[in-house]
Amino acid sequence: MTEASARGGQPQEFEKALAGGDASVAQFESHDRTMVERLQHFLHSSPAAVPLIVLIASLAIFAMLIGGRFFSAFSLTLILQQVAIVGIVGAAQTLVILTAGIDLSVGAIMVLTSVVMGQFTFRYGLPAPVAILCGFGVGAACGFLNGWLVSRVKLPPFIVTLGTWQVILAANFLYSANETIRAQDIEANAPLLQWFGNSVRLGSAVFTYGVIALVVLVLVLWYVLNHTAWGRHVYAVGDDPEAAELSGVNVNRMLLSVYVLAGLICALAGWALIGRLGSVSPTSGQFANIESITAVVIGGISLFGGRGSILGMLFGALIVGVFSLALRLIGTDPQWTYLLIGVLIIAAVAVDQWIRKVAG
Amino acid sequence: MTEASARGGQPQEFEKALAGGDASVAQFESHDRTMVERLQHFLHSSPAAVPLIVLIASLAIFAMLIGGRFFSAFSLTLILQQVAIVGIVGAAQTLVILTAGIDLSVGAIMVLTSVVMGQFTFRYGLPAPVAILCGFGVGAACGFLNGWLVSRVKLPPFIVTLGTWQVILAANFLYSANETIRAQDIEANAPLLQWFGNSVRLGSAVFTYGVIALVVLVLVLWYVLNHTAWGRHVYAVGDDPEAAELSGVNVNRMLLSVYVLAGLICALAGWALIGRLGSVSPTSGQFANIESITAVVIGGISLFGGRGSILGMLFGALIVGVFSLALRLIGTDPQWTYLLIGVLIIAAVAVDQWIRKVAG
Amino acid sequence: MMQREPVLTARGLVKRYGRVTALDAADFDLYPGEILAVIGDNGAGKSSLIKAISGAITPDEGEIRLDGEPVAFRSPMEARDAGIETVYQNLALSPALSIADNMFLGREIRRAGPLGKWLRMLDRSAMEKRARAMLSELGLMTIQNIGQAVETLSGGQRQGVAVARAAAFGSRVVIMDEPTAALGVKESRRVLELILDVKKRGLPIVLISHNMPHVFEVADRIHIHRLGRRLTVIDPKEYTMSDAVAFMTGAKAPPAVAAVA
Amino acid sequence: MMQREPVLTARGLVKRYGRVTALDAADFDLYPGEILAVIGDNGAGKSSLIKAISGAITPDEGEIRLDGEPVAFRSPMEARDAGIETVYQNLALSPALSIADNMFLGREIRRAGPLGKWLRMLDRSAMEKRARAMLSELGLMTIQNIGQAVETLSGGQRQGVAVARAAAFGSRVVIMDEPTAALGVKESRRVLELILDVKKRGLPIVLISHNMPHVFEVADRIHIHRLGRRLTVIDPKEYTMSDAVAFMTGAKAPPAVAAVA
Amino acid sequence: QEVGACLITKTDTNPFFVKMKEGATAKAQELGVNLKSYAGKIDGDSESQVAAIESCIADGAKGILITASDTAGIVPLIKKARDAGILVIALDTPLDPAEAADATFATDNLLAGELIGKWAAATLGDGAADAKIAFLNLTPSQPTVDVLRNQGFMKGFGIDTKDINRIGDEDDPRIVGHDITNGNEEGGRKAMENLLQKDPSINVVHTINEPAAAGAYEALKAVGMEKNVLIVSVDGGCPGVKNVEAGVIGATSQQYPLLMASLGIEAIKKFAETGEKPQASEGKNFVDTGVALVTANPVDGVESIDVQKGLDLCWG
Ligand SMILES: Nc1ncnc2c1ncn2[C@@H]1O[C@H](COP(=O)(O)OP(=O)(O)OP(=O)(O)O)[C@@H](O)[C@H]1O
Ligand SMILES: Nc1ncnc2c1ncn2[C@@H]1O[C@H](COP(=O)(O)OP(=O)(O)OP(=O)(O)O)[C@@H](O)[C@H]1O
Ligand SMILES: OC[C@H]1O[C@](O)(CO)[C@@H](O)[C@@H]1O
Ligand SMILES: [Mg+2]
Ligand SMILES: [Mg+2]
Repeated sequence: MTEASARGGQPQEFEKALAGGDASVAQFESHDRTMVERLQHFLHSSPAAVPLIVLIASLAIFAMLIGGRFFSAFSLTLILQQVAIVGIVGAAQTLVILTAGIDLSVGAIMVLTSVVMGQFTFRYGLPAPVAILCGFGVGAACGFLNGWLVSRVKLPPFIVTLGTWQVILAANFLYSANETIRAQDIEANAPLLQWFGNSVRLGSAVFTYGVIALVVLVLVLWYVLNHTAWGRHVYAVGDDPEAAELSGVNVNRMLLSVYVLAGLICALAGWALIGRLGSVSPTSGQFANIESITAVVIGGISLFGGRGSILGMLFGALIVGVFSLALRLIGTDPQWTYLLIGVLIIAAVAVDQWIRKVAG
Repeated sequence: MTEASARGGQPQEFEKALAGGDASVAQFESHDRTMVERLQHFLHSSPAAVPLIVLIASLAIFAMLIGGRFFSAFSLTLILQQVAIVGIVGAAQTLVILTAGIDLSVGAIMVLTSVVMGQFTFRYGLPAPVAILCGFGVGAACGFLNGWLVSRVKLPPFIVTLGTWQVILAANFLYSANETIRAQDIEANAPLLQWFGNSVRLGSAVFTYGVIALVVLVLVLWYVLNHTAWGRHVYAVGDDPEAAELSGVNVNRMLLSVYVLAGLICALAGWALIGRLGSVSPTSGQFANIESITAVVIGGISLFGGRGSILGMLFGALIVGVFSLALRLIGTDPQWTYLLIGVLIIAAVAVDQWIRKVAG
Repeated sequence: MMQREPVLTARGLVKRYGRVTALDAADFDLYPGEILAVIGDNGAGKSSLIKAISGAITPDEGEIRLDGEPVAFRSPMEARDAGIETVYQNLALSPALSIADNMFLGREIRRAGPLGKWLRMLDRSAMEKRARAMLSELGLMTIQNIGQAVETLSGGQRQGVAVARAAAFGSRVVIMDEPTAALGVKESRRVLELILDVKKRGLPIVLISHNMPHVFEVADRIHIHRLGRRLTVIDPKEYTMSDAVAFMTGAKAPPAVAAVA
Repeated sequence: MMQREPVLTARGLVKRYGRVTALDAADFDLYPGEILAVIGDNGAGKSSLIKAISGAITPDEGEIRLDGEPVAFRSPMEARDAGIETVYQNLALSPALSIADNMFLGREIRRAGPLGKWLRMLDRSAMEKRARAMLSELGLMTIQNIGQAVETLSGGQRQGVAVARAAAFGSRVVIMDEPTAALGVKESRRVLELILDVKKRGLPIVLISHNMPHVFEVADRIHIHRLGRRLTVIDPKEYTMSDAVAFMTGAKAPPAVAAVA
Repeated sequence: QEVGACLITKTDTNPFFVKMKEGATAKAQELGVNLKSYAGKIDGDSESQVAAIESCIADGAKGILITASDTAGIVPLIKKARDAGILVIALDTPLDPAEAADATFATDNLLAGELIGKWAAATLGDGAADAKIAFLNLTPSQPTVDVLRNQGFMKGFGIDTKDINRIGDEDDPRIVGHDITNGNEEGGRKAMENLLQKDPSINVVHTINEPAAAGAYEALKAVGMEKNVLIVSVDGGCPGVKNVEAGVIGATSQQYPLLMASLGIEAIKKFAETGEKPQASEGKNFVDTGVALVTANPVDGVESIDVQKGLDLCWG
């Protein structure tokens, strides 16, 4: 018998010394946590907390500075109305960004679907519900195109949606012939298109159906992302797609479903947009992509995917809304608003980084 | 003596069997290369080849379709004039993207510097050369801000420049008080500001100094990126910053220098912009960020950093210019141009992906 | 000596990456209840072989059979559904997800009743309870909080989670690609014990490793891979480590495969 | 027995990552011409120790001396300039750059004359020539094209490039963090020979490894790291592998450090 | 109680709007009106204008002065403001339909276009029959100002406009093409270059406003054609009139933004005090703030003022 087979089935000699050893995997005594560290830990484990705190603080400060004109049920619900569209689009953007993607085409999809809903009703005389369904169909198709290019052709999402953004926007202008459908016509012939413009009033608070849709949408997605397998898979794919694939997530199907869902949500935004503007205007929504990314970023969601909460996006959108309205009411040059939002974006991420670094 | 020390200084028994073995690291016979594979290999190793081929092909096709109106020295040099600004900004964008960053603020820096050059001359009565120097100073400062946030505060470039974009643009509007400086006034009092608008004529070909600046800039950067240590470090940082750091590149300083240089190039673009518009207008350049990214992407430079050639960016910008002009000449709705450019973006990257995959 | 039918067989697997041929008509056989070690030089194609078997890559040619039935997995999930669990060389855990989330990724437990049925709600507490049970059953439970993110674990702990997941869910085959490569002496030993544990439960195991003493300690048979092919299969009781190394590197000609199978 | 002054010493190094203390008042000594192995459990802080020494991280506390002079490297480049070359656990090569570019990264050779002086032009052919010479000198030259990208190399070949780079440029100390972890038997052996080669040239080497037989084969002294600290230093001729493992895991109390240094 | 008012312009970069804001601010100060000003990011940015109107409602403003970017799209929001009891006055650019506002204080844009069209035709004389005309328009959504000036020019020049509410449905061979400028220099230059490529024999250029005209001029100058082409425009800002003097622009229809602004503020003040709304000019559905053709080369049959007069009246 040879050396090796003599030892077959036996650990090497030196490994026997392990018997008396410490069996646990090396752990270090962590020094006692200070208050600051505890705070950091809390903030680290609740990704929507920072934007929520900023939101509340800015509400408080502006309420003091401006008073009742700002801190009234009417104004506060107005902010909600003003962020409803960006918030809905932001929900779509959140899904995509959680998978470590980015969607520059959200605004274009939104406008195109609103144009489709309008033109199918007015140009082809389809009943409004059918036209709306067609709008959702177009939204899903656009999302499918993005998702297919990202998941099957394996192109980077930034580039895919940079391309489809231009394609979809151009298609929108070509198809609509730049024609605005007037509010009066819609009101008279297809009021369903404006449905999201209806509102519930509680005292002087005005909640449009668009606002309600935003809140419901965010809550539903929050549930789905945190309490269903699909949602966990979104996070897993964004975190490390290869790991997700190898541990049993069908990454391609996942990505495809995320982009299609994002397209559908953009169609919802398109419908809500008609409600907000009253009319169907092919030139609207030009900045929806940047604005939705801004909401996501201020909301503490990582552009690298896999981290953050959709609630954060909602708070992020509201923060921008609060600043915009408040500064307008104060009467500063609107450019100061943009400047401040720019600073806010950087500050939000710097704080986030700091928390992560120190909380370890 | 114990078992272990008895063997001290000796390989384990079984390792001695290596003596007779094949000493090379496992290599597989690679099957003979077909023509297609050789082509792929060539394209893979020359990152600017694909955009160059596309450029030549589109020139040829449009020359056939449109004829002399398009394929004339005059028209072709006009394309150069139309892409000069985007090309110069694209050079800055290329540097940043090669480090795996992205710069959304390039357009804003460009406009701000052109406004500074103009206003310092006209508002404060500084001599034009001094005002121009101040413009470059402002460009460098903006770049420094970006670079500092990226390299020291360690924030993602997308977010940093999303923020500084808004901040710089707002600063531009606030500072300029939205005032346009007339071309005629500049011509009369500070013609140096319009210097890049001068041109050299060769027959019917018109080369503005702006165009010449673009070509020279790209060639110089090509040299620097490929034949100096600094240039190789740009690639190394974009490829894998941690590896670059550990193997002796000062990544922070590198990133800072790239963003500052990008800011300086944007200032050059700002100066050239005055030459192109004649006047100083604070509203121009709004889409320079997207357009420069488009040129970079069509030029085959990877958004993940570390791969691609700045020559590709130049070809990418020219491709966009050729399509825009040619489609106008054919008389299609300008939206078709955007649509086609969108398709081009996606196609360019898909081809690139395919080459990489198959060339292995 | 082994007259039983193999659990898993592969014949003539080919996989090309551009100009590299990672698998070049490779064969493979795994018998019930055995530990089969796969050894070979770096780049010999070991990982490619087990990726093909576990659905992580699709071979260009060749046939795979599970219990005699031809199978063609198009994803790791399909292989898992068929009872083949794999611990990949790069672990395949999602850093930001919790230990429990990772263990149940792709096979989450839903709540009973309408919440689960209609709202597809996950049963977090059930998953955490089972995950904790799985880890302690395997003696790996020094982790306090099963809800903590995997990225906060040490390399050894992560390996433990990956192995525990495979051991717990594998119903027909467990495959491990270099599970001890980055591990210390103590941690490696733990993993080897785990492998023997799994074997005791009657599951066949494929173990890829560069560590000869480990291989010869636990393997029932050793598949030697060379230049993208199965060169031979040896019985560790009949050959020495020196022999194995000599075959692996081409220093000696191997015995025919049939000798062992 | 070693009366010479140490080349490199560290005293009381501390490094904290958030709530984890990776180095907890760690000491370290390296003597001229020796191979010092560093062993310890996963997460014991070995990599953190050598990162602190090589400038890749800045320790929160503690002092490092090179040839008796206090040093405080703020980057790996500074350590390299002082003659300390390191092969990191994750290799630290840039995948898209060529082998030659990688070997000369951060210390490129410029052309002679005005081209180099004014235009700072690199001397590509000189670098490729020297790179080829370095690789073949170390017996690692099976690579055909020195201009090929590192990403096209196998794991073993990459390791070879990294080790060759360190061996060629290290003038005072060469540090290697688990250089054989992912390597096969043959490739590991090659790296060990390389280490002995470097030693022959008179350079001291720090070798981190989990492979006890390798450690006991090549090391002159063994630094045992435990819970972020140096537990002890032993002479492999006086202790067995079993002893080392017992110290490392806390099964046995170690001898005092002074006994060996 | 203080009267609050809002001024919402298309951009805050076009000198025209800068002046309008200055005028409104001065008047507001004089009358003790508390004025807040808003603007879109670019010409065509309707969303910012929507948000601005909402802010004004929340702010309890008594009146809104707006130059709408999307003249049809903004109408529902205008209705909301009016429903909230706010007086809404369209400045410069009529809404679509014009009645959507309580009043419109604007140049007669159709007439402005007609004047420069007539002038161009008369200046060319017989050449008008085979002129080559480029149209540099505003934005894709064809806002009212854009349509009125463009179609007005055609009317004045003697081109069949077909549907007078739509740009681009004409088939006159003298039209080389239409392109959009976003009403600024950069857009003007690009659009001019594009149309020049389409037909380098262009000899008449209609521009939506003077910034666009300045850009077009640079494009022509770059190819040495600035002397052979007639550029006509609308605005009459001081830089524009100087350009007329310098021969850059052949003729421009001068508008009076300061008047629009001050009339607007006065109307709001009056409305706040008495509830009275302004009346439209005789025979028009808006309050005409006047227009005058400024040119150094007057032609028969088209009334015009000279450069000196233009400079006396100019703004900005
Ligand atoms: N995704 C891929 N793309 C290109 N080449 C690949 C890919 N995966 C593997 N290869 C190549 O295929 C060959 C076999 O690789 P494989 O990983 O199967 O080897 P291995 O035996 O597992 O090596 P090791 O012991 O180093 O893990 C190698 O030459 C490798 O470079
Ligand atoms: N960048 C980092 N951020 C946070 N924690 C870290 C970081 N680097 C190391 N650590 C932690 O510090 C401790 C020591 O890590 P280190 O890598 O030095 O151990 P090691 O002895 O090299 O382990 P191994 O043998 O597994 O390589 C571990 O708990 C590790 O998780
Ligand atoms: O951008 C179009 C706008 O430009 C002006 O002509 C001023 O320059 C306005 O009258 C018009 O509304
Ligand atoms: Mg492998
Ligand atoms: Mg380590």
